Amino acid sequence: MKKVECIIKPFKLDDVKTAMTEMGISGMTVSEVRGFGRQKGHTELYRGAEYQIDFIPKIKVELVVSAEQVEAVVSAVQREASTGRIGDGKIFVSAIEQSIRIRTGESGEDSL
Amino acid sequence: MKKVECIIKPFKLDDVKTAMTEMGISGMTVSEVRGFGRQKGHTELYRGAEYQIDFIPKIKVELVVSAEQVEAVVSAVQREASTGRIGDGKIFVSAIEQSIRIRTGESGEDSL
Amino acid sequence: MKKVECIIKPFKLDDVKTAMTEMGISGMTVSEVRGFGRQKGHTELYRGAEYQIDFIPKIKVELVVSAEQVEAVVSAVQREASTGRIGDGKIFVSAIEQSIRIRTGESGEDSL
Amino acid sequence: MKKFTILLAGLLLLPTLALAEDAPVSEISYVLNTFSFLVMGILVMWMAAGFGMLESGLVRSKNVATICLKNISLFGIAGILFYLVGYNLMYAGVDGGFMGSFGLWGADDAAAAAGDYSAGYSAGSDWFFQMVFCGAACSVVSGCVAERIKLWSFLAFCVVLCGIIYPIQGSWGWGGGWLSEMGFSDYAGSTIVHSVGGWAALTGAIILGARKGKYSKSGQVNPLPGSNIPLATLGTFILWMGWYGFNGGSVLALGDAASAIEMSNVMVNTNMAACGGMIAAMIMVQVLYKKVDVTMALNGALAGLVSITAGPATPSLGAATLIGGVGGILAVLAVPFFDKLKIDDVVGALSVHLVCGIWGTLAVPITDGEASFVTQFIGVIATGAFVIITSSIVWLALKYTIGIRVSEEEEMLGCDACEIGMEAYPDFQRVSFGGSSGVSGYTASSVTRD
Amino acid sequence: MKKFTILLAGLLLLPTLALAEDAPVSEISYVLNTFSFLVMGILVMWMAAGFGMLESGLVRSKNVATICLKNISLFGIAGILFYLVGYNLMYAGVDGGFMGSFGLWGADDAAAAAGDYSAGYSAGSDWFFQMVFCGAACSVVSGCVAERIKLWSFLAFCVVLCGIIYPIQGSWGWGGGWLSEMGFSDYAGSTIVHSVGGWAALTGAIILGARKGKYSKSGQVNPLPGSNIPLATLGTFILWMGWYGFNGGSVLALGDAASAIEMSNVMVNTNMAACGGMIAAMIMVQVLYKKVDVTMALNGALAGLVSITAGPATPSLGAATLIGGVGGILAVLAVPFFDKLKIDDVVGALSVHLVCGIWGTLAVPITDGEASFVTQFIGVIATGAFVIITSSIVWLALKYTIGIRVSEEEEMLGCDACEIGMEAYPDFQRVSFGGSSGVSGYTASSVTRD
Amino acid sequence: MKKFTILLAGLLLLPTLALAEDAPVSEISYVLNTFSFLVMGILVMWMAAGFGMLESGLVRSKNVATICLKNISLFGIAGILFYLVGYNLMYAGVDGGFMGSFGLWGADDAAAAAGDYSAGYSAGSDWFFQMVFCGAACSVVSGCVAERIKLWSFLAFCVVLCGIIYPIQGSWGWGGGWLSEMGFSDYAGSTIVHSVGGWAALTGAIILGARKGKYSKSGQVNPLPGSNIPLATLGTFILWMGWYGFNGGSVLALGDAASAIEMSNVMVNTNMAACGGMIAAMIMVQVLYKKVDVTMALNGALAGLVSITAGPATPSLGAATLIGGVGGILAVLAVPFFDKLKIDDVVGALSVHLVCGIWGTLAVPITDGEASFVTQFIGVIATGAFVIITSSIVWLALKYTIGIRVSEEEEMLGCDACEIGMEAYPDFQRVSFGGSSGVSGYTASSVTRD
Ligand SMILES: Nc1ncnc2c1ncn2[C@@H]1O[C@H](COP(=O)(O)OP(=O)(O)O)[C@@H](O)[C@H]1O
Ligand SMILES: Nc1ncnc2c1ncn2[C@@H]1O[C@H](COP(=O)(O)OP(=O)(O)O)[C@@H](O)[C@H]1O
Ligand SMILES: Nc1ncnc2c1ncn2[C@@H]1O[C@H](COP(=O)(O)OP(=O)(O)O)[C@@H](O)[C@H]1O
Repeated sequence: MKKVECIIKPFKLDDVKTAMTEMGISGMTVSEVRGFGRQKGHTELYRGAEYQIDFIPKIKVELVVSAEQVEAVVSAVQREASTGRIGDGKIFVSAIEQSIRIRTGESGEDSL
Repeated sequence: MKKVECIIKPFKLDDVKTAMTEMGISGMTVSEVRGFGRQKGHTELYRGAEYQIDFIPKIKVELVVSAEQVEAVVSAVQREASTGRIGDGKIFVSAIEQSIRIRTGESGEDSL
Repeated sequence: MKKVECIIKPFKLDDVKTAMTEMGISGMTVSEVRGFGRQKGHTELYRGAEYQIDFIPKIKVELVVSAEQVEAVVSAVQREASTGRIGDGKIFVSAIEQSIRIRTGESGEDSL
Repeated sequence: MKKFTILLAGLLLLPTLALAEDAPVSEISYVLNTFSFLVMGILVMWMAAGFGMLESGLVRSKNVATICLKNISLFGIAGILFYLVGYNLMYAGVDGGFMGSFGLWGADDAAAAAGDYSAGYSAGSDWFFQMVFCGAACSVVSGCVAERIKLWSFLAFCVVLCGIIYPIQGSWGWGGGWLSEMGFSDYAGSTIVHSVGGWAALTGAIILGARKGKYSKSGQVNPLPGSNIPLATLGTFILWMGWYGFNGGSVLALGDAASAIEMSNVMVNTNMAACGGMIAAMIMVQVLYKKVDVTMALNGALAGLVSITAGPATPSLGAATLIGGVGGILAVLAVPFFDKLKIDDVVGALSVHLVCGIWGTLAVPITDGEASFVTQFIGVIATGAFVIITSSIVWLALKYTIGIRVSEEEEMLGCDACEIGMEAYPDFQRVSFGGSSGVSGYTASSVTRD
Repeated sequence: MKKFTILLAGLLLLPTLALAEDAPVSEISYVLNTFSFLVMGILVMWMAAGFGMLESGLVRSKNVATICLKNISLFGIAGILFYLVGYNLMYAGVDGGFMGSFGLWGADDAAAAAGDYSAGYSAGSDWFFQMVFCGAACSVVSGCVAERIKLWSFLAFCVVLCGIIYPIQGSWGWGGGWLSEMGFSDYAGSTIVHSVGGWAALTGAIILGARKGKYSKSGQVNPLPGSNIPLATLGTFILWMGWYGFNGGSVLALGDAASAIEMSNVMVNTNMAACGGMIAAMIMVQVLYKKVDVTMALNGALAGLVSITAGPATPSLGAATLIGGVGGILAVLAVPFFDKLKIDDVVGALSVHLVCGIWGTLAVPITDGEASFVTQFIGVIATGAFVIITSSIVWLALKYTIGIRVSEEEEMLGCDACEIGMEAYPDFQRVSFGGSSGVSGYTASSVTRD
Repeated sequence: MKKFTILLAGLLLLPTLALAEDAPVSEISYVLNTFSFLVMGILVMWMAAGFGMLESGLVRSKNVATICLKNISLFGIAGILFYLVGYNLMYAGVDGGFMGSFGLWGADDAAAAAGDYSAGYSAGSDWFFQMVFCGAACSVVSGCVAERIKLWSFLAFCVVLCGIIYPIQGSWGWGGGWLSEMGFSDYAGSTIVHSVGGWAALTGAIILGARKGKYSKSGQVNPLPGSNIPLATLGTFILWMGWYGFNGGSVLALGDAASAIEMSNVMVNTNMAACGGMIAAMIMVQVLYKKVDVTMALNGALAGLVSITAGPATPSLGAATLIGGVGGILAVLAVPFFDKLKIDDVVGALSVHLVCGIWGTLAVPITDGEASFVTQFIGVIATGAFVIITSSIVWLALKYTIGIRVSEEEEMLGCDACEIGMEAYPDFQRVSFGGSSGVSGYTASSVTRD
């Protein structure tokens, strides 16, 4: 199994989620992160002093899927999350050695 | 070393933490995530319009442990976090190549 | 490519970020986590009842870098994030099999 | 001229005041009338804070700092414009006509200083009490057009509303203009204050369009939940409190027992209407939706208050409760109605101030024999027509000059970051995917879908 | 009948008012008495917002919208019930007995309209001032039983409290019933308002049981920290402000120098008691716990206010400070005491309103020669017994019919999501594991443990 | 003695009061003067809540509970100290000198009880109105030294400020001391209240030093953004509302038409100055920074209010607007000025209360023929010198005994966790890296850098 970790723009979450559901991906885990990269943040002003927002809100979507699904998932995410504008984010793929469903104790791909 | 990543129901954190401490697991890192899966969220109502809560609050617990400990840790978490109801969550195991304790620079299992 | 995952004290983020930028690391992803370990939290008081803060606020910094950069990154983070006091945190290194830049579809190290 | 007739009624009821030589008591009446204006006026000013908190609680966290700024600055604008133009345009030499005269306002208490208290109260106290009402009309607008309007364009609209639109129509009913000659009866402003704000808000909401993501192509409504319910509740409590002054002060006198009794009845009825509106709204939402939406209960209380404002002196407690109760039910029904029309009213200002402002005005004859349904109807129509036309002109003029709506990206990021350059809650982690996924925080998901 | 005796005392002190023919001044007194009721009544109404903010700040974020709704809707219920039943049951023809008569209330100011001002004030102003007190008793209950009671069951209890329980016991001491005949002295309601709310809250808290997770089997107390300290502070400031009207308005007159002097002394003493209560509580927690718990300081100020409410007219400033100070210390000690009994009082309502309501009532004879300790004691006991019995019956009747407590899962998820169907702070990321791990946010960890 | 002269002026204008035998009206005047003190005093007390909310909104979330505690407890200290020492030191037998006498204050209304109303108002109402002013001076200090001062050291300073510093200098201008003999004119306290708080805050801020991370070695300013803008806005609305009582009550009379007229003018001018200050500040920040910083708009409104406080009775509405407008501009310019001096003023208290307190005092002669610029200048200087010296002594004495500043680690973790042992918002996920990375939440990043 593989973990597909996607850093995307927050307003793209819906599209990614919809695409995954349509692909029959049953689950995912999402969290709020802040990103630092080529995309530069805006400057804010407080009582006469300006300052730069270095860290930009992003959403991290983690999907654990079977090895076969990886390619499809990656390209779907890439398609859905892309706006063509800087800061669209990344997709990282890594190996998952074992997966267990807590409720049933099932393991392996059945647990996803 | 292995990373054991557990997605659990928030109110199970205490039990998992207690079990780990009893097993002599010295540390863990916890974060707030939202999960999407078989468990369906409740609907909320705002000014006459209903809407579905798709993403359910979950807790992610990350434990980096030595290879030998993995099995014990996994089964302990599975035991403690389970309610038998849908949405209990998952445990994912992956490989950690290197670990360093920032304070001392120790590396490998001593750093855990 | 490797993922370098650093759990650090929140007030160290700036120094780590600066060091990375100086090393030409173009991006990173940061999130709020809570840590449990040797460092003990303080006790709080509410209406006559004391309680222990078990989970201490930490920052998780995730950097995906090329294999060659890992060593330099790790030692830089270790240097910058260290105060010598308990609770400085950990650095975990793991393998990343694939990386894609959503905007362009570039993959591999070019995508970082 | 309502302001004076009522007071004179009071004077006649009080022999000691009718007799010119009986200075002492008459002076005390003058003092009491003045003090009543000041104390009640302070309560009405306080309503500006109530609107501010209500709206801060009902917008999303990314637009809170902006709505705070709008709510406090519009009160500043109201004060300045009512001094520069408003007061005289509303009250100076209307004589049954369509407007007063232009010119700065200045206090003239020479007569009273010379021992002639027939004015009834000090000029300043009267100006103060009239000015705070003007601010209320703007507050109604700000809530309805929130989260997408440009700051300075909104403030520019307030300048015209306070300086021209509000005073001119106000002169008809309160300044001794043609409506008052006809016998139009609007005790504290269901029409003259609340529906005026409502009509201006309606034209603004239509010309601005809905917030991105509020309505999906499929016509489905995506709620954009308010970010801070206790603030919205506090705002409603403040408005309820201030309304005692809004209606109670509109007795315009305290110098004799008759006025004191009337003020008591007005305050009691104001309270009963708020109770009726809130409880009716709660029962209504429980029946319709099986849950009690807090924001609807808050709207219900305000709906009751707006409904009684046109005639709080004549009803019995029971009648006042019912008038308010009908208002509460109307508000609950109006919210989905405006959504069906895709008119995006962030805080329910149209349902509360426009719909119930009209209802309250038309309800006056039910308990007030002297009021005529026809005249009330004419007043509602005339005011509505005037405000729709004038405010549309202003909104469109602004739209085609400096523009009235922030860019789609600014709207997505929030007005606070883009227009004010700061966050309302910088220390707090905000969720960018809310209940209805992608909606709260960032609405753009819907944007891209639609 | 406290209401009248005090006023008559005032009248007698003022010759010009005693003489029937001297209408003018007497009319002014009538106006001043009326205006005082209205202004002070508005301040007491404002206390409902104070309770609302205090409680919103002291419950967890998942129950905030619900507590907001309860606090504003109970005020609506108080108004309607006091009109339908309460007022007459409390004040109409009690004549030394145990209750007044049933029947709608309606204003009758015919005498005053005819120039006879002997009533002293307008009927509406009196009703208004009495009604707002009724709401305060409910507010005390809502804070104590928060975070686990069902919305509609709570509101049903308020209906009975406002319509039956409060007015009946109130008629004993304030309506001219048997307690007032005995000489029971409760100036503004330490017993009649605060301890009544306290007793009703106590029975409710016991019958409901503690919130899940508050007490572990081992008997250890798991704090469930309040979610918004500045709101709780604002609520306390509002209550402090409103209390000037609560006690000051209870002079029940302003028509002569004697009443004005008494009102001044009452307000000054009210303020000193709050100061004393807060400072004493702060020192006490610093000594006991080495840290100053803000919520205890807030409770201390309120404890001081409750303590002085039974007799704010007679003490010197020093005595008032001490009476308040003792109240503050009692509150700090009572909080852990109730926790030891596993009686879960979310906001400290029992420590503040019940304990200090009793203390304040018993403290009256210390500075008021006319009050007797025995009579005060009888009043406290009789009121307590009556309210414990009647409110227990109501709570149990509700428990075995519609039920009073939300399900364990609903409690875990929060009343907002389950009963109201919305979140109080939807844009904000909440931590589901708080200070004492697993407690704030989701308490179920303790649930499963216990 | 301002307090009396103005009132006597009132008495003389009112023949019926001048004649001793004409008791009735004179008694009513006495009642009205007393009631005015009480109502206006309640509004001034409310300002303590305003300062509390403003400051809670402008500090970072980790210091909010502490600032709440400071703001409410300082009001308790003010009440107790003004009773123990303050009042008599300020008003008892100053006779053109430099201070009054020591001793507890107690109400003496014997004369009035005996039918002699020449005192003009009840003793208690006067004490109450003077006491609430004393609290305001402390509130100014708390905002400026927030986020780094130790709780008990701050409260100890308040004890001295309320008990010694404030009353002594107050006796000069208001207690009939040397400054009033010179004809120094400070109607409601631009100098005597606001600049006094400002000077004490200035010395405190300098002796304490800036918050860690506010200024980087390079001299660059790192903003530490306030955590809750709507609370700050609410606080400003409360202060604006309370200011009507602050200035309006300072007429010190309501017993005749002349006082009522003056009170009306004072309130109207107070409002116009706030409007002017806010709008001028908004335009100023828009021009300077291309964005409208809400907190600057709030400061602007308060700056306008402070500016008019020294002389709100004499200006026309236009003049009042301009005086306030200049104040608003001064405040906007003063904020970066103090930052350049590395004097860390968390909420802008110096820019608002000190700078505009001076400006307002010096502006009196512009509209008040009787005031002399030289005397005003002497008053400003003398008060400043006295407060700088005395408060420096107190701050330094505290610094070298119990200490005044929390440890660097405590400051990093926040005063709430360390001094109070609780969080203000425990349920909410806070971001420990804010806008300017690493600054909000935890400032230590800058600490280690610098
Ligand atoms: N090397 C990296 N490791 C981890 N996260 C990264 C890395 N580079 C970028 N990111 C994440 O991806 C987001 C987008 O990257 P950015 O360089 O801004 O735009 P783009 O990917 O379009 O070039 C960043 O905000 C950050 O969260
Ligand atoms: N394929 C997946 N990848 C990552 N996280 C997942 C995946 N499937 C489920 N999860 C996480 O596990 C949680 C529980 O899964 P769910 O299907 O709801 O219940 P169960 O595991 O009991 O069948 C989800 O809320 C989500 O956070
Ligand atoms: N085995 C582990 N797995 C995951 N995270 C850990 C582990 N041990 C420690 N951590 C993280 O590192 C942080 C610091 O560890 P701690 O033991 O407190 O101090 P130190 O690393 O200096 O000995 C913890 O708060 C936790 O977030």
